[in-house]
Amino acid sequence: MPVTVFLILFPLIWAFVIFAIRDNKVRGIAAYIGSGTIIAAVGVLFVQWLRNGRVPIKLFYNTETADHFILAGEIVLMLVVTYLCFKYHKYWISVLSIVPTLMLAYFELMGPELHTIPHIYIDHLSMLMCLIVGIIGGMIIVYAVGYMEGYAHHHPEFEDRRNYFLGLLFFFLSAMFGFVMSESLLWIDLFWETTSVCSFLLIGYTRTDEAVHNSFRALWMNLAGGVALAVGIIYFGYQSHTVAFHDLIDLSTQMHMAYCVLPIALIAFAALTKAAQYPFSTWLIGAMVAPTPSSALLHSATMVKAGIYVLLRLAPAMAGTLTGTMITFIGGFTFFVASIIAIGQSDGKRVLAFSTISNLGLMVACAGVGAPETVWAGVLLMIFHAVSKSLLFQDVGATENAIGTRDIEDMHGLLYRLPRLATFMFIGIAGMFLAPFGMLISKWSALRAAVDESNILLVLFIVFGSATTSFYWTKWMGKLISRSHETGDRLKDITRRNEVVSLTVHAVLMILLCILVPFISKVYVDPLLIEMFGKYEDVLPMGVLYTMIVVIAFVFLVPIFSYFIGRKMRANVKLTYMSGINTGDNTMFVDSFGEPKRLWLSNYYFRSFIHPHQLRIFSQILTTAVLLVMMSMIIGGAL
Amino acid sequence: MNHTIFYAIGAVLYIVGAPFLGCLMDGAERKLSARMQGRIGPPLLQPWYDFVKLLNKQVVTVDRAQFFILTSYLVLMVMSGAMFFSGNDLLMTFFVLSTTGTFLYFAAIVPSSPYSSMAASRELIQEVCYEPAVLLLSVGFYLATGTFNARAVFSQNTSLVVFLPGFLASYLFAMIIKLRISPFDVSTSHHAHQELVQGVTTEMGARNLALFKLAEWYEMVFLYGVVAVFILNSSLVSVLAAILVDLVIFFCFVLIDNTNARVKWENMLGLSWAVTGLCSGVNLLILMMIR
Amino acid sequence: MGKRSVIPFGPQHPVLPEPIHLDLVVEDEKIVEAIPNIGFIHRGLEGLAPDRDFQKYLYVVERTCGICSFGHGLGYVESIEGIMNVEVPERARYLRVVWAEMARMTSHLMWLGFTADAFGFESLFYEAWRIREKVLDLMEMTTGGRLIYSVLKVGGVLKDITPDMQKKILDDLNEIEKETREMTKTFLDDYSVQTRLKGVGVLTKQQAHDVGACGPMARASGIACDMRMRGYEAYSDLGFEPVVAQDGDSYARCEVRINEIFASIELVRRAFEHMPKEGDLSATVKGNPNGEYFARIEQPRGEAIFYSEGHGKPNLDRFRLRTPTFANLQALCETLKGAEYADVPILILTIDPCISCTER
Amino acid sequence: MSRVMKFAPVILKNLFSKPVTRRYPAVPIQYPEGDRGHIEIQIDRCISCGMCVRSCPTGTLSVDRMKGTWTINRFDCVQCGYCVLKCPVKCLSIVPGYQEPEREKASQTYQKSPEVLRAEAEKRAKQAALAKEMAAKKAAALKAKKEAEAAAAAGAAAQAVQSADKN
Amino acid sequence: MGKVKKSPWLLHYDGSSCNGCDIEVLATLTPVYDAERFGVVNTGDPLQADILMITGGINQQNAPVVKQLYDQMPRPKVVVAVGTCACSGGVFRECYNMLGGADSTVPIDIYVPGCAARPESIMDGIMKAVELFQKRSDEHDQYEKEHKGEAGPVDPNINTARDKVKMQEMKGAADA
Ligand code: SF4
Ligand code: SF4
Ligand code: SF4
Ligand code: SF4
Ligand code: SF4
Ligand code: SF4
Ligand code: SF4
Ligand code: SF4
Repeated sequence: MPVTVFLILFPLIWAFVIFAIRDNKVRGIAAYIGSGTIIAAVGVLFVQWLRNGRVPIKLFYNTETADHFILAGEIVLMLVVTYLCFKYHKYWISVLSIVPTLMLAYFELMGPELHTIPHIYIDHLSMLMCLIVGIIGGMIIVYAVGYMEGYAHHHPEFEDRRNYFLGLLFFFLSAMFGFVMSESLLWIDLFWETTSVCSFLLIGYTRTDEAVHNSFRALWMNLAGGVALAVGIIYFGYQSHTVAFHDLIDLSTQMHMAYCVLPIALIAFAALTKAAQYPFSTWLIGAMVAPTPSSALLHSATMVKAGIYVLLRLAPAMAGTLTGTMITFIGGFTFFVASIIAIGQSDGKRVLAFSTISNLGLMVACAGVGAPETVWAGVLLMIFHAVSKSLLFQDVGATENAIGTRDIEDMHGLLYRLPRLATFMFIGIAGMFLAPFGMLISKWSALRAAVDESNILLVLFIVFGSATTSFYWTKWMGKLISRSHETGDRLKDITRRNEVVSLTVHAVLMILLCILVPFISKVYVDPLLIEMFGKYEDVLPMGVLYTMIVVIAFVFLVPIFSYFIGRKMRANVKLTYMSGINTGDNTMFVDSFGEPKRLWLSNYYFRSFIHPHQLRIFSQILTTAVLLVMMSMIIGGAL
Repeated sequence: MNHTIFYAIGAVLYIVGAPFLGCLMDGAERKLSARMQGRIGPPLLQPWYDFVKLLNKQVVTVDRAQFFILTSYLVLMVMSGAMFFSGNDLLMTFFVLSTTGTFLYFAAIVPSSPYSSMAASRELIQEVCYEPAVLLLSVGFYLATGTFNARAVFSQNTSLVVFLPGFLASYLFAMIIKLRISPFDVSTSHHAHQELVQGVTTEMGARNLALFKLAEWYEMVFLYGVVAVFILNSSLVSVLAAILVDLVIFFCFVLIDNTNARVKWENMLGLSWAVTGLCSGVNLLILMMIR
Repeated sequence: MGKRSVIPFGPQHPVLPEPIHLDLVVEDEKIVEAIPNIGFIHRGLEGLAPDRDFQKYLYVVERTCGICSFGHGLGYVESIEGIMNVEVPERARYLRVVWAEMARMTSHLMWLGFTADAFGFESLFYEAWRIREKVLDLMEMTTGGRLIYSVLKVGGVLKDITPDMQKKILDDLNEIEKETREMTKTFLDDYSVQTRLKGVGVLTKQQAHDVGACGPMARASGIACDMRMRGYEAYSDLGFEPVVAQDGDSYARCEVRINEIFASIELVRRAFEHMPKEGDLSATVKGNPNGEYFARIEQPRGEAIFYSEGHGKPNLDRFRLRTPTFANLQALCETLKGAEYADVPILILTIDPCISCTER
Repeated sequence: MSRVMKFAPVILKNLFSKPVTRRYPAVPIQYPEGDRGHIEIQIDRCISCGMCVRSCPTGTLSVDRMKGTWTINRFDCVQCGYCVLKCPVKCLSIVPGYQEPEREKASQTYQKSPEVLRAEAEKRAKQAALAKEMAAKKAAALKAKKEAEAAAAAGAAAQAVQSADKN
Repeated sequence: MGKVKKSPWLLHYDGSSCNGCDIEVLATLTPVYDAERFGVVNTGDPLQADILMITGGINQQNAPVVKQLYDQMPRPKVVVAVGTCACSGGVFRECYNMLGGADSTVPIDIYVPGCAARPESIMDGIMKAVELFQKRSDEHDQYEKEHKGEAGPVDPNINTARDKVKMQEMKGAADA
């Protein structure tokens, strides 16, 4: 099926095309064409797959040449990384790239004779990832064209390398498609490393000291995961003479092969770094220095999901094992702690970053438990999170371009100043936590599954974490809707058309998802579970479904209805209460010197209560310790 | 089928009757408080008089949006209560309840007035305090009965309180917070003289305040109703027992209300999480072990 | 502005019985900056002195404040008596002490109530005020007024306390003491109350000294300054000891005031013991004040200074009044630094503010 | 634990004992003797001297001597009792019972009875006559004195002239 | 046409008083007098208040505050002046800083004299105010009936660009 190859190769080639185009206008058009093509191709793939009766597509059994390209690609990557490491005097990081690459090369050339396997394998999960990567990635590129124009305008201090930036985005999409469609672990490893390097390059885009520093942190953490991945693959290859991902899981779940424990643990460990779980979460926060489209695309909607993707695949194999326990703990803990730290942030992007880490944590935990219900929850969480985070990141970026800051405090009364952007933001946030929308139903089933699995820690993490999660989201929403500090000055909405297109698509998607949850669950996620576990549980009982539909109807209809009643109401509008010293409107009061003073209201951040910095260090130490202990237990048990 | 009708009647009874019951309880609380303070106190129906008065006043508002948010708040509150009394999924009910809280937060923060906004933030903190306890309650319930459906209690032979004493404790603690009983009346107090003036209701006058009161009555009945879940079982005597227990708890709450200073939000957060973690957590552990 | 909020606090605010305004800058709920503003209640009664004759002006001075109006009257007549060298009869001096101490009790009980209210303890507030009514009844019985007494005159007092009244006062005081002890246990020992008072608004001895704090505010920080130690009126005969605490926090201030209630009860008892059974109520006063005099009185809130200056005319030329709260406002600003918003009412109250006297 | 809910004993005691509330207005107020409520006047004893008017710190009072009225604005009076103290004939007194709240501030005027007024008028007339007589007498005396002085002065002047001549 | 008189909620503002009357107002609420018997609640919030209770006279600085609070209260409302100071300025009437009694700034419906006004007297004042409150409420209902369906008036002060000059005007108005 050539579409699959097209999906990998086209973005790759297009990346170079974009890179080569010097003219901004032409490049923009080229980018539109590129993203349109990608979305269309994903659509075609999806239709083909559906036509095929949704049975897994397995392709490319004999790939002598391709394998050589893959190996060559690995080596090129290694060289690039080594060069950059030397250029910026981070010599030791290059070791993390050189060692696994050489090991893999040795394994491929000198290693055991491997069974013939399909190299591309598209099942429900891969298809889902393709859809997410294709649609969201395509839209984000559309957005990026407009955004980077504004970015270049607002930040003349940075060299304008838009061609490089857009090119990298395409390059990344190529790697991402390759990653989710590959069955061969060797291929997976290459694409894995490629995404790491893309992320690294994008973080360093502005070439400021901070950016460079952060980009190398991201690099070494991801590469460290890569090392674990490579070791896991090689170990598995030597033991079983196959490098097919599905074989690994099948051998583990059906044959109960003891040698699978170690590779699974190592690959899961690698996934932890990619999914930015504690103690590796710092790279994701640092990644926020990159221009917004890359944050939206790589650092929340898709690349970090690669970790989740791997873990979800491994889920059946992890169920009930020590690895599963470790992953669940790390995920649950990250969910809880990151949400607490998010409370202390006022920078919109940082809140989004911490919330990403936190939500990824929940997904990781879901995968770690490995029960059908939790995987169900994990998959839904992933879908919702991808769309709403992408929406939110883009929206914060657009807002920043309009009001010159992305501090949430400065978004006070945004609904009256920039109604369109604020509405999009509202939708995105509501989708993230508000009952009965999307994420919440997933939490519901995650909680139930955790109880079923008697995982008390996870129960507590979810219960407390969801309280803190709603705290920071709610206060953000509150900021948007509260009356402005200024009197009625509406700002000019300078959001570009292409940005709006992307935002609108996302918002519509978000709403559709919220409404269609039951449908998606029935039609897509349940078959996915059957494919993965061979059985499925009716996760959403009918009663809950009905209730949910009623609640959704209410949550939509009641405000609308009462809004219209309220408009007609005979009401006398009074000044707000300011201890009797208003100055005639709601924005100022008479201060102690008899002068008018502007009222200013801020949210709570609990900085002095939760000490985000200490908390972060504490969690890093704790999770490192847990990882060390559990990994050595796993390794000790396996050897 | 019979049962469905039975539960539908439960919901209807709640929707119609809760305001009156809530109003009476409110009045009783004020009267009882007054007697504890050595005075005669208002008539039992005082909250009703207040309610009627508020509806009869000139409709004032500081922000038109507040009315529609408050209406949504009220409707959602009624809905979560009705969901509960019709024996629906408990966890879902509580999630809706937390959305209800969010709407109250919106109503308080939308006018951008100093005290109302600060109170809104505190309201949100309160939510963080009680939400874990409430969610854990449904978890405990699920563990004990194997379902989230509240109606399952009627098929139990023993009252759930036997299995879930810790959950009850932390739920009661959460209830103190939710009912704005001193020492946890940090966002709004039923008594005057709050450091935040009237807290979240600062910018609510006349009809808006009436809506808020109405929602509070619904909430009160709902919350006391949840206590009954711990007591009820398949025997009819348990209904009496549940009412009795509710009365005792009502009295204790009034007593607590009158014997404590308002704590700061930090203490409230620490205390409530500690209580929830300890009581519910230990109970949860035990339940999971014996399962 | 970042994460800070700028909000007005007062002048109309339910926790404040009197109007005072603070511009507050808070972060979360921590106070970053607090700028007070007064003047909402300023009347300018000192300016009336040249328009009223010195006898009549007493009734104006009494209304400086409705809480310890007796003390203000007392300070004023002392300053006039000082100028005119009037010897006040002994019985009148004892009567003055009795009333002054009972006024102090009402003031402190009232303060306890307000403070309880500030930390949201309504029933404790009511209990304190319930007891306070009993003292007020005694005041009304002896002076004819609940808050504004008008029993003083230059040279003595206008009313006498009959033996019947005296007996009733002593009986009631026993009961009041018992009830107050029962009630104040809650202030001193209750856990929830302690979380709101202990360590809140600490004013060290040095700070108290530097900002010139006075009254219970200073005494709670370990400074044993009490004008009654000077022994004006009959205090010198009563073996007066100031009540002092060391911690300087809100709890210590509460403790000092509570103990002063009991000290006052004791002083009233002693005063009745030592009081001459018979005697004139007032000395005759002839002529007009000619000269100047400073009188210093210990009001419930601390040292009040009365300055009168006359030049032989019926009207004073000048009257000045330095009130205790005025001196303590500076201490308030000191304690507000870095406090929590929820503590603001408590901090304002623990200086026992009397804005009406501060602004006169 | 003993430090939690310390207030409960007091609260419970209150709950089970009679409320302390005075049931005003159902039960009237019990004033102690000598309570300062409002000013009463025995108007017929008043001599309209105006001492009270001059002594009142709020300027509440006014007196019309000719009409024989004494007016008080009870919404201005602060019940200080200074007027009572100053009244030379002690016709004022301060007694329990306060002025009822009203929709309007109104002053109250007390009118002396006609007999007293008449008596006063007579007295005044008598006094006037007396005064006239006295004045006449005084004038006559003055005149006589002046004349004497003038004479003396003239004599003295003559002497002075004489002595000057001597020098 | 509901019975509103059973629920009078107070807003107490302390003008330039000596404290005496404020304390008596509060004493009215405490157990010995317990005004809550008549449904009285001391709310600190003008938006929720029915009866504005002013103690003390009015000076330059608090006049705008009193006016502001009065304006914020929803109709029907009743204003009660408690104490001689609030009625007419009392002993401070001639002080240089005083504008006079509370009626110098807002219309007063009930005058409660006394220095300090006794709690019983304040309660009488509340009773009188309550009757007036009921009467006005009935009138208000009538008005509402006649104006059904019309959009409510908007406070002209809201959302107008405001600057220092405007504030000065307010102060000036208070002075005048
Ligand atoms: S003393 Fe101060 S308040 Fe008084 S007039 Fe002068 S400046 Fe104004
Ligand atoms: S100098 Fe002093 S006494 Fe004279 S007017 Fe100024 S403040 Fe008043
Ligand atoms: S207190 Fe001091 S500063 Fe204030 S008016 Fe009096 S003398 Fe002046
Ligand atoms: S008298 Fe004192 S307060 Fe007034 S200006 Fe001078 S230094 Fe400042
Ligand atoms: S501080 Fe002054 S005015 Fe206030 S109560 Fe004390 S003496 Fe009275
Ligand atoms: S009592 Fe005082 S205020 Fe009243 S009339 Fe007599 S002197 Fe004037
Ligand atoms: S002082 Fe006495 S006698 Fe003179 S006018 Fe007044 S009431 Fe009459
Ligand atoms: S009327 Fe009297 S008690 Fe009331 S505020 Fe005025 S002076 Fe004070």
